[in-house]
Amino acid sequence: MTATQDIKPLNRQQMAARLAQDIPEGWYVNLGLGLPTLIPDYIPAGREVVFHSENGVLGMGPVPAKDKIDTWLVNATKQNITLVPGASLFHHADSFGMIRGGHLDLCVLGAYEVAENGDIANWATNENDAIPAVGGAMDLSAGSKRLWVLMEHTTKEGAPRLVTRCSYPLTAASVVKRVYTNLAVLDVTAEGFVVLDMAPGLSFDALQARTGAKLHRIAKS
Amino acid sequence: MTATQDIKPLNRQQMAARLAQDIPEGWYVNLGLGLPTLIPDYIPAGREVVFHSENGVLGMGPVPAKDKIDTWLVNATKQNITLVPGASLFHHADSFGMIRGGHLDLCVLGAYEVAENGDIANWATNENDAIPAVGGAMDLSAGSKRLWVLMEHTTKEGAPRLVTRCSYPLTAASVVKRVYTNLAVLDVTAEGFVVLDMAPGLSFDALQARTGAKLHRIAKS
Amino acid sequence: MIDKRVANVADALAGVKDGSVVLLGGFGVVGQPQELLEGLIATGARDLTIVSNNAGFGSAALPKLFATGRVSKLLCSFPRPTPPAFEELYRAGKIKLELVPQGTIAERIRAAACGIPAFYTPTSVGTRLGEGKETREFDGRLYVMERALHADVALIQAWRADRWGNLTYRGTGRNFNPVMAMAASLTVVQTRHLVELGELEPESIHTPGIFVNRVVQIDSPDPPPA
Amino acid sequence: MIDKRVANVADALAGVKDGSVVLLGGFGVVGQPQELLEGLIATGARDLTIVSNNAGFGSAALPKLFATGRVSKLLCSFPRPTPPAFEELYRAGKIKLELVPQGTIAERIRAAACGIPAFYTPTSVGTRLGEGKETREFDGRLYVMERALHADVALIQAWRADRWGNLTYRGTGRNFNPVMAMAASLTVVQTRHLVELGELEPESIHTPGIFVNRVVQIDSPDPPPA
Repeated sequence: MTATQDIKPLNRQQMAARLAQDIPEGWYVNLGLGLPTLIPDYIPAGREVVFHSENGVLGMGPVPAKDKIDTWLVNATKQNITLVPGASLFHHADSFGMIRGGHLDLCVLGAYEVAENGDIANWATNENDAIPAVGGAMDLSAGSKRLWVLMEHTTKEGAPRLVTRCSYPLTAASVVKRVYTNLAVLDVTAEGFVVLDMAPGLSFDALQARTGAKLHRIAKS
Repeated sequence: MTATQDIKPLNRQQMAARLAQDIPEGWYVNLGLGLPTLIPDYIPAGREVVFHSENGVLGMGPVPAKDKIDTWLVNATKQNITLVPGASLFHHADSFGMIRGGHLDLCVLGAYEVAENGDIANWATNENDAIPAVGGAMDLSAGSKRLWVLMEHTTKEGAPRLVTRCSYPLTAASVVKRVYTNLAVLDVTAEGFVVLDMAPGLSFDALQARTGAKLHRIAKS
Repeated sequence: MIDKRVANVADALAGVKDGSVVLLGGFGVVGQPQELLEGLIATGARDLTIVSNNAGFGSAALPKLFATGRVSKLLCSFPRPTPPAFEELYRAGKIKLELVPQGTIAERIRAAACGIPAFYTPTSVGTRLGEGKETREFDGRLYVMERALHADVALIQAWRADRWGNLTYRGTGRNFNPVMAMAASLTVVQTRHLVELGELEPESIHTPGIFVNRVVQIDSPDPPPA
Repeated sequence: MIDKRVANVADALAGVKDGSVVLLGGFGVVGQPQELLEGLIATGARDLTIVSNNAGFGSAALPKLFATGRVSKLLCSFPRPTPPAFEELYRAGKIKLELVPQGTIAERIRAAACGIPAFYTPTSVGTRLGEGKETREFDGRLYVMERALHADVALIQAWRADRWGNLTYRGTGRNFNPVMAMAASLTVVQTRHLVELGELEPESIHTPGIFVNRVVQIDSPDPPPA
């Protein structure tokens, strides 16, 4: 891979910003743990997007100033949050009714792996000694109108995370619609992964070399 | 039936009052259309009983004075009501969740017939040309912790309403726990109807003669 | 800016198609959106299925809709007192009636809203209305299986609303409205009052705006005394 | 006079039996009734099943309860960070863990409260957590059947309460509390504030008193900043 030195992978902030630009005004959006929590910072000022937290919030605002914390307000990661004007609070059965009923326009999750058929694995590894935890990941994956994944294109060791079949336990089957990585943006279609966008300096072949499933070029229209 | 002239059947008010005296403080109670709506007038002053209306009310109070009507407050018969201090309002799915989930201590319904196995028929006759209507009767019958029936002992023509098997379409099977009539109070037990109380001047045999199922005397303890 | 407010009833109901399943809020006339019903008539949409607890008790608009002949089916728990317009069509076999216990209507709609395709209930077991339904025993008791009731349109009456579609209801005007508001592809709200975003207490909002598509403010009269 | 107020935590928890299934409100520590948990420990009740979204994140009391060895099973969606007390018992096979997706926990509890013995959900289909569950296809999609989750005791934290047991919650302290309050034979509430009957707005009550058995007022601290 001779061109490696010219590739400019997106950093974490750029990844979040790249995804944020594709969220239109008016969407109701749930963000998973980790990388996705950076997204709100990159929604353009004045574009109203309503953020949902599965513990019963619509209309989450930015992190509060230290002296303005209401400790009765937390998000799904149990961090203190603020509410924007127009926010509403509700209980867990209602909140997951919203999720399961397909009322969220978008859910963005991190993942270990995404398969070309839309399978997602993000809740458990194959190390059997870990105490398992799933939280709301399966509900969000199975229920949201659209599931996008935001993750590094490969593991730290360079192994692909976009694969033909997930090797880790599934969170849900055939649900991922799009993947944003530090190297590319890909739609998950009936044919498999279709490349919509690539990091500067990256060739299609170089991307393919870092991917565990066959990539398709976007059909020219 | 030579003794008929001495029998003092209860009138509608007395029937409601007789049942009311058996409702202990603290019960949550739903009252069906017709006769049962008279019951609240006979709850002794100071005894707190909470009345439920299936359109989303706990804590129904008395009928409002003409000049104090809030027309946004109605009961299940769509009559204007008041709320007592401590009342709460909720939506239909929550209200019928309460009902179906067995949270009401008591539901009192009118009926066409009650069978000795606890079947109740109160929503449809066998005249097939009527436009059918069921409302919440089946939910209340199937869901309440206790179902008591308040009705005349016989039809206007003298036919028994307490029977071995209902001839009218069932509202629910094996659910009635007690029946209050103008002639008697009867428990519905595994053996059938057990007479708890009779109208003044009425003999067991005279009551049996007006009943379409075998009556049992209450076991002396 | 998210702004679900529309200028008038016609805009609120734009695009309602023939063959729609329409959830109609209200218990009797209380909480029933009269002006939206009039607007539904004005759309001329035909072959409608109306889901409503009653057949028009206390309402002028619902019987008027029946009289247009554009309703092919009513799903209802208590169609009494029966408006003559409905009764005539029913006798003539021109309108179908699906009679469903009141709590089962509410739960079927809630199930649709919450992504539950089917559930079991004790209501109607062993009765005519349970006939032909799949039954199953759990812990020694029989239940019938009921399916989710999805809809194309919900017509809702709120008391207060903001531009995001957050709603509160007044008194027993709540009834089916919050449940129905969650279960339709297009949820249309008539509200007595429009308030500024942030004026409704987050802890006291009855219907979060996520469920609402359009809001029209109407100075509708209070329900009549009853 | 209906009066569900009790004088102290011991009275609030009187009669809790060995083998009880206990629903524990809260999401992390927010809305988790710390003093009732301490009181549960003080009852000495053994062989408990605890239903809680977390295993003790941010809480001192829940890990302390695990450390007594009186919990035989935790039903939970996210037992991380894992308190050492839980982890030790789990590794030693002395405590069972039933891992259930968060929304499925909420819906199973709500089903129990609402007389629904079972329902179908898309959550966990095709995953390890769906293995062994009955599946069924509706309209071309697969679902698993889930059963109602009934309980003996619910431990609830409210913000305001009256003597009838009507409750409101503060902020995201609501979470599982209103759902759990509906589903137990004995629902015990610790509230920050007791108010006069009639002080809570009927339209803004989050949990109607019908679900509540006992209320104890406690000047518990706010959750810590996080």
